[in-house]
Amino acid sequence: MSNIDPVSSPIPYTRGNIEPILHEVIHALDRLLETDEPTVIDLASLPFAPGELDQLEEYLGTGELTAELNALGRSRIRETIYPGVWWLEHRNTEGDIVGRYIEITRAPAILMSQDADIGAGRALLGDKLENADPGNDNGADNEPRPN
Amino acid sequence: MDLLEFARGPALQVALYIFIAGSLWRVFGVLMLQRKPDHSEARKSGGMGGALKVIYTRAFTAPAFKKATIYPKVLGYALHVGFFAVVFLFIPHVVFFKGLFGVSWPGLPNNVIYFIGVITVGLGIAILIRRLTNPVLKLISNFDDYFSWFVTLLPLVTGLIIPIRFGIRYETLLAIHILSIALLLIWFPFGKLAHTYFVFISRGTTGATLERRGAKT
Amino acid sequence: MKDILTLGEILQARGVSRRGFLKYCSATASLLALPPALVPQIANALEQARRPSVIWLSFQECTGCTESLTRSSSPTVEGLIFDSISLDYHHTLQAAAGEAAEAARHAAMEENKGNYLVLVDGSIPLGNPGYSTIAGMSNLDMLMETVEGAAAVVAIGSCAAFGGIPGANPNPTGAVSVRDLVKDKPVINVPGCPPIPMVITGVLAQFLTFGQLPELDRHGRPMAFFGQTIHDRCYRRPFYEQGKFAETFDDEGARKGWCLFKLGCKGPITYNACATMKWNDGTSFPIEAGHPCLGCSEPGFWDKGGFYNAVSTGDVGSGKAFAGAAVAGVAMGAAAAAMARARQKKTMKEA
Amino acid sequence: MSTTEFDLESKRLHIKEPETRFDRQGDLTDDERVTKAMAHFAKNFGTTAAAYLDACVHCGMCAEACHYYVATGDPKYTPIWKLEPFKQAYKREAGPLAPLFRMLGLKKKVTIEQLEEWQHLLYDSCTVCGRCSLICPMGIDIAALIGMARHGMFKAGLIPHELHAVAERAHVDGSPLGVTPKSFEDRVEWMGDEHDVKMNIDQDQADVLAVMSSIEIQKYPEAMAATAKILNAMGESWTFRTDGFEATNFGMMSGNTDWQKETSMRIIDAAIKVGAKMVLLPECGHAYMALRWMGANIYGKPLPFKVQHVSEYLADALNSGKLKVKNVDKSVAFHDPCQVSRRGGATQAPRDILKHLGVDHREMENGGDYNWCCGGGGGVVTINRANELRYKVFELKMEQVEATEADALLSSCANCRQTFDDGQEHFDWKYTAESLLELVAENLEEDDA
Repeated sequence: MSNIDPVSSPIPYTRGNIEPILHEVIHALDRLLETDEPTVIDLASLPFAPGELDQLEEYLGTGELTAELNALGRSRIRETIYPGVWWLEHRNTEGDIVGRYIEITRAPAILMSQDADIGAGRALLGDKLENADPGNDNGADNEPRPN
Repeated sequence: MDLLEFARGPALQVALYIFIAGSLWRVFGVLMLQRKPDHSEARKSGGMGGALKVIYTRAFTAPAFKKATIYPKVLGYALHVGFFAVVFLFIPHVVFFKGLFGVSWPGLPNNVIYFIGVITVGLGIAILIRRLTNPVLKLISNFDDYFSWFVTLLPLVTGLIIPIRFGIRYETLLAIHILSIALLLIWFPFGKLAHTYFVFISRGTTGATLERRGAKT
Repeated sequence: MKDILTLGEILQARGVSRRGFLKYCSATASLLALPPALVPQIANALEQARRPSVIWLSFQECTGCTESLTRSSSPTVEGLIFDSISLDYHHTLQAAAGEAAEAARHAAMEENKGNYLVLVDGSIPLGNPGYSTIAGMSNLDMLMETVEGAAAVVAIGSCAAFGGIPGANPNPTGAVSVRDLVKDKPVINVPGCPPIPMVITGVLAQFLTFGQLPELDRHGRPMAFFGQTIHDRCYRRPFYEQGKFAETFDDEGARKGWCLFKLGCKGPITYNACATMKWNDGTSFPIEAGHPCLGCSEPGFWDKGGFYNAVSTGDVGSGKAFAGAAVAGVAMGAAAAAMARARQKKTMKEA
Repeated sequence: MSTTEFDLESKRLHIKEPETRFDRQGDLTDDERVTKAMAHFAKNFGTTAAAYLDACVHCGMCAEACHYYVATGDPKYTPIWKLEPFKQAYKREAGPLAPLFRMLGLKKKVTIEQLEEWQHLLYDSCTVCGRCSLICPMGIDIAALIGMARHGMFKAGLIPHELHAVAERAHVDGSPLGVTPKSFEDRVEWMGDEHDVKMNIDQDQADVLAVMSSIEIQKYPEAMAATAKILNAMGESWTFRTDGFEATNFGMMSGNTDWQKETSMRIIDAAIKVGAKMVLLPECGHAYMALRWMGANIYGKPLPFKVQHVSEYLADALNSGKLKVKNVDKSVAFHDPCQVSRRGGATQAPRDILKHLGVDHREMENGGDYNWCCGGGGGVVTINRANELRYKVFELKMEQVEATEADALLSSCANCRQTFDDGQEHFDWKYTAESLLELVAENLEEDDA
């Protein structure tokens, strides 16, 4: 994380690298409304001054919906105060950030349940029903998660 | 050794040596020719003062000639000012001169320099057009005039391309820029760009002569 | 390739969900600087990818490159990739030693003939074979023997890629780069002193994902990571344009995080991904820490004048040479004038 | 050098007359002429000429100062272009890079065709007025260089006939217009009688040696009377000398340095002989340049006497109150002789005199140091084939004078006056250039004398 400030004083930085991104977000929102085309901005490919990324995150804020995904490490998927603008942060099992994105979409694709997982879940549920002891009501509580 | 290494190393070095040797050759080759003392009784003393005076005053046009020469004068001055601003006030250049002379001075923001640079190239083109179309200039111009124009404008153009890039790598453009400067340095003492030195000797000589006569300088 | 599982099968066997896989794929896309829209294609490709065999050779090097790679927190995306490759020989990392290790190398070469990757760190001395040997074998012999059946060679670090510090003037061991020796196999250079770990794994990911070599620049570096200069991607770039520079390491400008150009930053002529990928899991990179870029991923970076000399300074030579040029100039001027005077007399006599 | 060109403007279709005509003197071969020209060009290449020639940036501004260019718009009259062969010789013979140029064959010797063509540019179309020397941003004294270039042309025998003829006459007879010591003496006496002025001639000792221009002696003899009248009024011990009366120097104007020296030495020797403290130069422009500024250098050391143009002498006399003049009630324009004012530095003197005369002096626009030349200087007025061109540039002068709407036109140069006379006749012009000296002499306050 870039909260380690190389110089002691706070960075009196302008919106230098942030402003262009926000403009890009506005254009992406227009595109989403007009053609339904989603946009993903990979924040790893952009240069940021110390603290700028935090400023950007703060600027976008937290909106109505926040989801947490637990697959190969935790991920936070959060709608910002601007509906349709999502902040995604993927971490690995060690808790290190492996990807940070702004998605401009109705709902990020990663939220959708995947066919393969649905299939696997369906199979698991089927197995369970078949082998279940009809008298035991607590079975659902012990159900293992797919991973 | 890649192109940039070559440009900023041997090419620039050799160019600087040629520049220094050539400049002194040219100037001393003139200064050490025969000189005759002036025995006439001076109306005014202070030939040296007259020399310095004219070195300064001839930078301006006498009112009698203003109208006829305003266009080339403005063009010429603007080119010189623009050129010097770009050469001496672009911060990477300031750093270069600091490396060379050990002294540093403040520069201008890059965008200001780019702006001046573009204007200066425009002036250079206007000057060339004038040289190609004005009957007097067309007649009296020779290879030196055109080549000196070329080698003067070239570093400006190669320098201005660097931020635009045109898909070419920075270090290649920088190398080309430095090589164009090397060309300028090499040509400098041998062509009319040497007026940089002779303007002082020439104005000074005339100033001293006319001053001792008490004539209009 | 025998019974080697595909990456998809490996992940499935570990119980990784599809969501998890997609997350991994988008991290891979990000790593390869590919547009996020390509994630489905990457997912497809990766599912089909098979574990390649990798032989890692270390020659005249400091182990910094290996350190860099292994110090990236694990298991990460890179870790996943390493899980999916078969590192069959790496004499620093492997448990086996001596003959057993060499046997492993030979076995891997046999089994994967024509398909394995050779990763090299360190330069190869040509001066005297005894300068650097492994198991009694000179670096040159080992390299040439190993690359024989390789699909491609990846030169990791500036030493392997360009000769690096061993190859710096006066180059006492006659160190050369992999590219200087290997002419008939594709060689990918991943320079840096050391390279960014994610760049190393990114190159492998690229090979793994698409099974082909990445687009390279004229120094053999993958364009995806070495396509842009540090300067162009530097967050301090706006200060350069505004003419705001740190003049010393402790002045106002340095404190305010202004451009380090005047302090010798080689960012403008250095192609690498430090400014965006950064180091230590995206924590920072030298310029962010207040130090100019040394240009370590460029050929001959050690010999390019001082680290603290600005890019725009030239190597203008010695004062003596200048004085010599000046003396020569004056002498030529005097000679020319003397000739002119003599000629004036002569032509007057003739006329 | 003259290509066949049809003159489509004229009523009758005919081949255009070649613009350049040239004369030759002597029977040298072309090669000998080139060799002479090169050598005598080269002789001038000291530091001064070299710095001038190396400073030129070909900006072309000198054209705008030259009356020939301004009047015709023909680029070949650009002053620096008139020096092209001279410059070429410099680059080949004496410039710092000359050995290089010769080795690489980059600068050739000038050709006979070039020299012939440039005769028109160095003589017919340059009055050495020095206006270009003031416009040059590099401070090049172009006029001085023209003077040097003429040295080579003369030795090559490539100067206009008439100029050569008068120069030769000055060399042989001592006067370009054929004034002999005897005829000078006669005319002096005649003027003395005519104007009832005491004339001093061939005195053994005198403080002031007065010299005259042949043009005055032959055409404006009143100048002699006026000079005597003034000197008498001042109570000077003065004399004319039959062994040193001629002030003009056609050796200088034509480019023959030997003759220039000979002419100057006559005056210098005479002045030394009579123990003169001052040589009083007449109303003649180039005489001032020849003796006042070049005389000592011809002599090789400082002159043992002062040299003054008569206007300077008058200004001093009036300013110090030794001489008094009556008020003259008219408006006048004053034409500055280039060699006295612009080139000589005595611009203020005539203005002081005019102030004492109380006239309404109407300064011409760009008058004084930036004055348009009359077009007759530098020997041009002697060259017949240059007449048409000279009238063209004279139109500039007429405009400049007319704009003042003055009653009268004055000058202090006999050569200017004769050029004005010629122009006046040609254009049937209303102005006659009158002598400033004579105006003063006519209006002396006698009681103070």
